[in-house]
Amino acid sequence: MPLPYTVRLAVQSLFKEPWVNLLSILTIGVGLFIISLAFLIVYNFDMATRKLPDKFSLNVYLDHNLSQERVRNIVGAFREKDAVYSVRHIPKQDALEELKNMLKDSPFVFEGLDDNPLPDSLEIKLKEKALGLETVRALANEALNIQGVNEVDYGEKFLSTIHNLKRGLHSFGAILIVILSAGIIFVCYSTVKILFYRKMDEIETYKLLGATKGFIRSPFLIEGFLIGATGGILSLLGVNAFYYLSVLKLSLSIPLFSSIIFPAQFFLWLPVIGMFLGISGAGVALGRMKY
Amino acid sequence: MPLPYTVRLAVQSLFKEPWVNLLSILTIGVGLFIISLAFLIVYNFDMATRKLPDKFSLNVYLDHNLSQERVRNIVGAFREKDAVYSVRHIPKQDALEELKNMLKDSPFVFEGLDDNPLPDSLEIKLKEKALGLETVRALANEALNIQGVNEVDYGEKFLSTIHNLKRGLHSFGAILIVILSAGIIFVCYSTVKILFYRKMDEIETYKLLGATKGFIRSPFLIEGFLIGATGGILSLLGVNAFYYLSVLKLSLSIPLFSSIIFPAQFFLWLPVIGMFLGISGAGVALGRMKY
Amino acid sequence: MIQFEDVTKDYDNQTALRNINFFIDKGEMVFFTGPSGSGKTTLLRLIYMAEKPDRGRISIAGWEADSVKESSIPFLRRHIGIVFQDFRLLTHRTIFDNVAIALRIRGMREREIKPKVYDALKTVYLRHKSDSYPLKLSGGEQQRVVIARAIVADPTVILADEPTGNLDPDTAYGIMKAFKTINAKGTTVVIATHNRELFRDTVRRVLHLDTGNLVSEDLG
Amino acid sequence: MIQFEDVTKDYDNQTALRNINFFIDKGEMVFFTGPSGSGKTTLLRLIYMAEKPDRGRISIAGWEADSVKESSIPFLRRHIGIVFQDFRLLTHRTIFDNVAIALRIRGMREREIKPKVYDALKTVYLRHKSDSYPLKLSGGEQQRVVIARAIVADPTVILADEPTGNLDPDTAYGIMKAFKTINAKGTTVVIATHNRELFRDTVRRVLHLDTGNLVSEDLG
Ligand SMILES: Nc1ncnc2c1ncn2[C@@H]1O[C@H](COP(=O)(O)OP(=O)(O)OP(=O)(O)O)[C@@H](O)[C@H]1O
Ligand SMILES: Nc1ncnc2c1ncn2[C@@H]1O[C@H](COP(=O)(O)OP(=O)(O)OP(=O)(O)O)[C@@H](O)[C@H]1O
Ligand SMILES: [Mg+2]
Ligand SMILES: [Mg+2]
Repeated sequence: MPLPYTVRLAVQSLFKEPWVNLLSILTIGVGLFIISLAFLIVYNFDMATRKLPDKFSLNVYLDHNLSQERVRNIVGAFREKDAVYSVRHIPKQDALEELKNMLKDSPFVFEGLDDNPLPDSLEIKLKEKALGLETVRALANEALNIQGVNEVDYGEKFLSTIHNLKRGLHSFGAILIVILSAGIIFVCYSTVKILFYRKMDEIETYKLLGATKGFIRSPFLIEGFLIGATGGILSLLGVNAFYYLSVLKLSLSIPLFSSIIFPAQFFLWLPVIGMFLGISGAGVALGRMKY
Repeated sequence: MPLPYTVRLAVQSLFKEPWVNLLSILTIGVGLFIISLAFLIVYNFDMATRKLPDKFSLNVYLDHNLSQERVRNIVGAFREKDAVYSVRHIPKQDALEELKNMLKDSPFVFEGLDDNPLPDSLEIKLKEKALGLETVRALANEALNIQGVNEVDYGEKFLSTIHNLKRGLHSFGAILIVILSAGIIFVCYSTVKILFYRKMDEIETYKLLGATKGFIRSPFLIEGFLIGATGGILSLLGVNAFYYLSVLKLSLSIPLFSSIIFPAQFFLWLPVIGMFLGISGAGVALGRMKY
Repeated sequence: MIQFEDVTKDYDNQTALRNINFFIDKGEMVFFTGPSGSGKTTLLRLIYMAEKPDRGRISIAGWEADSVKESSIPFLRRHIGIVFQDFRLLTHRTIFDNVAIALRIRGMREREIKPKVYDALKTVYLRHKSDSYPLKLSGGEQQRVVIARAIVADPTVILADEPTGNLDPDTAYGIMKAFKTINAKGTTVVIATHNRELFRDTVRRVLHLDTGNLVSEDLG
Repeated sequence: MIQFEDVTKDYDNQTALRNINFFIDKGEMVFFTGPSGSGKTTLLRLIYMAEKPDRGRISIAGWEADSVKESSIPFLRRHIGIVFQDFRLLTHRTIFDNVAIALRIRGMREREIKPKVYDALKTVYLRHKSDSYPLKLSGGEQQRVVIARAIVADPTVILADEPTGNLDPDTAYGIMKAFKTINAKGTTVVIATHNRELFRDTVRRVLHLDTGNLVSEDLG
């Protein structure tokens, strides 16, 4: 199989059929671009919730007037638990300061206050992997059984919302990626089919003149490869344009955008993915073609 | 121009070229579907922020020990302002009740409290159209100049974030809609071009046999029309499937989804829009074709 | 009917026809002959205005080549039945449809089309192939479909370009007889060919072309 | 070289060839003749294995039609040069490329291709048209390109289907002379035609077909 000539045939054909090919390349480019955006959203959401342990804490309020000793024991008991990352003891004086700070717009609240009415408390941070709704709920119940613990407080609603959103986004992203990948393979598939049918006559002539299957097929595979790769490069350019426009420019007026993380190393795979999908489409189309 | 025969030609051609046509129909369907989703998101965000006036309020704290008379005057002054929708006077007793309610998890805060340390306050709701960042800021400054007003409190940060998000989403949506519409026209355009080039020979024969331009062109316009309309119907089905799946099903586990508003009457226009885009594409392609 | 005055036709890098003059009257039967590449097909293409002459005047049934509007050419062509040298059959349509298209283009109703198409197919001995497709026919059968399509609409002029190149002598004789019958009814018939058998024993005019020049005329 | 034993070929609703028997030896020149639709093209298609026989045995240079593998048919065809009745030219490639493709398919290098293609084009008097495209050639010129493509790779067998249908007598004579020269060098030549002029004064075998039957054989 004289490869150079078949490559020439493939490249010539790309330029002789500009409309089918442009159509396919753009469709693939847009498809991969949307996949990338979906991935970007899911990825950023994941990254954002990965920082959650820093922000999330379980607040354990202790009984009034416990001994130093007892407090130290309770702190120790929590430190031993698997899910616990850190335990901070907040003496009631600090808690009062904090409350005063929070209500500093209305200092009059504390005007008549002589005594510190607040209890000691513990701020417990959890390890990342333990940050599921069930684990936290179980831990809270355990904590309540420890003697000297008066009350446990944690953002149950917040946690379950995040949890559900994450699940929803993950399935949404997965569905989108599967559908669009199938779509891209279909685009390559039907492009090759279109080109193939259009060249049916030419191919029949090649065959009658003694061309092998390889000679006939390789231009189509090369074309699928080129179309897919070009589409992939296009989507890479698109993603980068999107990044510079929205993340860098828009973040000036909308600070939210500045916290978007852009995993460039993943997106560099786009041309390879496009190429792979392109060859797959062509391969499937050729495989199902009788000639 | 014998219309029935050209219609027959167009329909036959649709089925004789299944791959180009399927490709175009799916691309258009997906394009319109994504436009619809973008529209849905922007629309819902707008609807959500339209309810904002109900939730957003300007809190005006008055000086201690003002006379009933003076308070009534101040309330009247606010009521006269253009931007103001309603003014509610909150006596300091009510405010204390509210605070106690808010801090009911830590009732000990109020243990030593004899006197009510809180001032009277006014809760001012604004008209929808006045809910811009600048208007609110101006109003707050005006309010501070009124004698007897001690402090004004409003969610500046919240308001500006919403404002920016709204602006960002609107431009994002508009860009997406413009790009994808152009894309759909391009798809129809290149589909017709593909079909046209493939039939070049047949068309030349028609011409040599004495066919008029109308006879030759109308099947292509009809095909563009059918492709666009079918794509539109497809996207309508897609939007409905999306609605039933995500809004109705997902909302069971993720309550956030249940508040999505689905403006069915807009989406019914999808087939018409598709049709229009399809004919445009075909028309542009035919106009630029020499034969 | 058909008049050429000093007609010259150039292609990119060669002259296909040079200073051609002739007049064909209504109802005549005329043969053009000449070696391969001498310009016969080009001459016919000028008649049905698929090409414009570079110099000279062409007048077809009152339509002038240099003043005719693009949009009225279809109506000129509806007076002409053409047998193309390269057939120009629609490969994805049945033999019936291939012949019927000539009538459909003219806006004729399906009810009237059927008997006319079957008549034309009978003339070329292919009535039994009407539901077949062009690529399932032999070369000579295809050529006869083209002839049927050219005569089906009762045109004023028939232009036949090498109409018997793929036909054996017997079938060719049958086709020529059909052309003569049609000609006898008043239709002008112009045939380009190098098969001398076709006009050996016919009352007709023969015009000889050689590399773009009209070299001789032969009446008999 | 080419052997048919009791070969029958049916299409959907008709028998194209019935109980055909013949043997063509290496180096022979054989003509098949018969009316339009008698099965000449079908017979040639059986030889280059574009069709399979429904019954009977076909053996071509040692390859058996009923046992040949799909993947080795290309290599059989590389021994055969074919002049197709319907030309089968690649319309988007130049005349040069149309002839060269026969060599490129065989994996020949470009350097060796050029002189061979020009030689073949010279044989059919078309050296000057090598940069043109098929649709810019006259019918007879196109047919000669097909002939050039069939002979360019020095095949063992040449199958020519109506090779002079679009050629004037003089050009046809030139082509026949070329076939005879090639035949004299040992190449087997099989020609299907109804142009009796072609074999009138040649030493050859003529086999007559009629509606699928081999009706007579004529040596001279
Ligand atoms: N579209 C074209 N562009 C360039 N040259 C052309 C074109 N059509 C024909 N020619 C050239 O003009 C000359 C005359 O061609 P034409 O087809 O009229 O010949 P012809 O008499 O019909 O020949 P044949 O008997 O082989 O069909 C030929 O040399 C041909 O190559
Ligand atoms: N693919 C096919 N399907 C069905 N019928 C066919 C097919 N090919 C040929 N035939 C029929 O078989 C018969 C023989 O055809 P063939 O092409 O062999 O004739 P031929 O001798 O080459 O005729 P011609 O001189 O007109 O070329 C014809 O009646 C034709 O209609
Ligand atoms: Mg010609
Ligand atoms: Mg044949």
